Amino acid sequence: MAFALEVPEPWAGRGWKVKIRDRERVEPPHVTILYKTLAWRFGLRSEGFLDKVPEPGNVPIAVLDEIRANLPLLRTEWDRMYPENPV
Amino acid sequence: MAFALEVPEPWAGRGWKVKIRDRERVEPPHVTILYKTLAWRFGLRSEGFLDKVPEPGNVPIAVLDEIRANLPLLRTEWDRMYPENPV
Amino acid sequence: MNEHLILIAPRGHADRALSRVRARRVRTKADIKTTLERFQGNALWIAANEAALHLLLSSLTRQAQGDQRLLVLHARRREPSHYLHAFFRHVLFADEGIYLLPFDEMIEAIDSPDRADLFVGASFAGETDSVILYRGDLEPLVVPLTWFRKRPDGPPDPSRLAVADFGQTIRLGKYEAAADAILYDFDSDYRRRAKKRAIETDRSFGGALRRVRLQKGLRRGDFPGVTAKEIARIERGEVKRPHAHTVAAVAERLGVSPEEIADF
Amino acid sequence: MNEHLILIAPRGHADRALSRVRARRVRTKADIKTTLERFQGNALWIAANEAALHLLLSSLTRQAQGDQRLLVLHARRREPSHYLHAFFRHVLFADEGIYLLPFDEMIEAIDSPDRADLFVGASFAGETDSVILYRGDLEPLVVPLTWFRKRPDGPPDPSRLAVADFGQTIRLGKYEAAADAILYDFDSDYRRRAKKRAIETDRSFGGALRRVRLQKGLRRGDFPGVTAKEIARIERGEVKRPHAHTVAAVAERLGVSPEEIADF
Repeated sequence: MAFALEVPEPWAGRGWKVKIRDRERVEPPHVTILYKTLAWRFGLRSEGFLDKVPEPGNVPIAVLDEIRANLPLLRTEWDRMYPENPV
Repeated sequence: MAFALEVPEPWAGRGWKVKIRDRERVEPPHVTILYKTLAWRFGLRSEGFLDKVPEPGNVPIAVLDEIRANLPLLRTEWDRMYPENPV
Repeated sequence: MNEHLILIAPRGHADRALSRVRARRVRTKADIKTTLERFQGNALWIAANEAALHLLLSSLTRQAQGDQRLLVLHARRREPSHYLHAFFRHVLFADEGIYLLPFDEMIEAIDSPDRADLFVGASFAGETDSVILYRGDLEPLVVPLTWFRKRPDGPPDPSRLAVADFGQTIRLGKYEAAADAILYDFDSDYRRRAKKRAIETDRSFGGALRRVRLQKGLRRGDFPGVTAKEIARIERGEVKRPHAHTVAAVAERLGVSPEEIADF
Repeated sequence: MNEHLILIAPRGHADRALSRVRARRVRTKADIKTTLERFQGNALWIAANEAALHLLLSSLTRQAQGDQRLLVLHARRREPSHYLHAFFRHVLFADEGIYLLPFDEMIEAIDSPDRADLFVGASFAGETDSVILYRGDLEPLVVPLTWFRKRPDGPPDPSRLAVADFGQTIRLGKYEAAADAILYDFDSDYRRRAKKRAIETDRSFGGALRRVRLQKGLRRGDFPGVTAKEIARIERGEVKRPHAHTVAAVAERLGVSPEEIADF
């Protein structure tokens, strides 16, 4: 079952999501920030964005803060779902 | 209704047909000799083949003789079907 | 034509009628998978019987690179067609209001190097009063019913649509139309090839105008703004370079572009 | 993506949700006919409601030159699909076992310049245990069900197939797969683009091998004829130029060609 981090309001209500889905590109370990048709991969090792596009600056700070505050939980979830490629 | 000339045996039995169909290329007036996937246009004015391909020499002489023997009938049929472009 | 012919011929289901078809044969799931994976070109696949269709359906897991087409001669089961359309650019089936050539004629037509100039299937689309014709490479061609002109003996009858004469004739009841005439009118590439085959053609603008006018069933007096006399003079070559506005008016009435007239 | 968007928007049937879509609008039969006749490029046509579909069906009499595609968001009536396939290269309909994005998400996805990298529809093909996914340009992509790997929580459930997150997620029950991961595995062009977007990637052969191995869910010990130790040394870059026969053996097990490994 895909894992979804609870995103603070007002961002959740506006459609921002943070997920680890059951089938992601595996390497490197990451969470995906989703907003409408856009997605940002955020590395669980590097604690930074993995891609230049879409523009990382467009992700709300509050969403990023929530991810950073929950890194241990997210790493545990990743390792549970992807034991062959743990953080 | 399409017009079909009776083709002599053994050619009719082998699948040779001579037709004026209800919708043909109009100009010049002609009959069409059909054999399997091939067709030859034979001109009702020129009394000769209209196309170089397929090879005119492959049409049985007996079929051609039958057409030549029935030119008045074929011309009448053409004029009936294509009054806008008579022979 | 440039597409390869691939005949799905599962072992133990030989069909003598098919033995003469010049095609690559695939006999097993592995054959089909390999062909789909490795084959880069365009291909026309033929499933001639239920076993062949079944083998194909159970082997389709990977999309091929090129343009793949599928002809199914066995009356279809109820596979959802969108599944086949995910793999094949064109799919032609033996039923669903689609009339195919009789089996023996179909085999001859498909085996012909000129199969794209033969019609192997037809279907009447009542919504817009048009007939969909399928060429031997499965490319569809849409012809308005009005193109089949009434004759003194009676009108074309789309409820009795059929393909005959090895793909060279379209039947609508007792009414028959030549594939040659249809292609000449609707496919400019065919028209070019057909003109090359002709032994002797009046290549002048006037000659072309006469041909297209007759093709469209119009009289010299049918061109608003241009007199019958003027049309006759152009057709006889007495006016070698008609005014651009005359050509435009004539083309408008013929339903072709001004440049296209000389093509006929 | 390079295809134009054409929205069929009959007068008197405005839909506020569609007003923001950046598309050319055709409103009448004459509009549609002109567009089909004059338009040479590739286009994605959208019929969002019954009136739009009806207008389109009654206007289709001439085939366009380019590659035309049709998305119908209104649940279909029983038009025979072969009629639409005579005009459109790909046709995607709202029912028949096909699951589309919810209407609002669909509008956003189609309006995106990256629509070809989003999935707007999905269908399960039980015959071969595969899932057909439709990209935003309606191009189908076939994914074997086995690609969706079992997780500790339970297997993917194809009977509960859906598209979610504006085309970025495929759902099979509670199981979710990223569109990104699917495209990365099945579309080498997407893979190239995705690698370009990456901020920092180990571009070595070893780095690529590690990515594709993990992508395929294999351990270092899973390569017959090559020891886990050797795989580790290649991945760490200690063996810069592995033997051709080692690369061949590894590629065989990964299910890719030897040249493809470096692509990942």
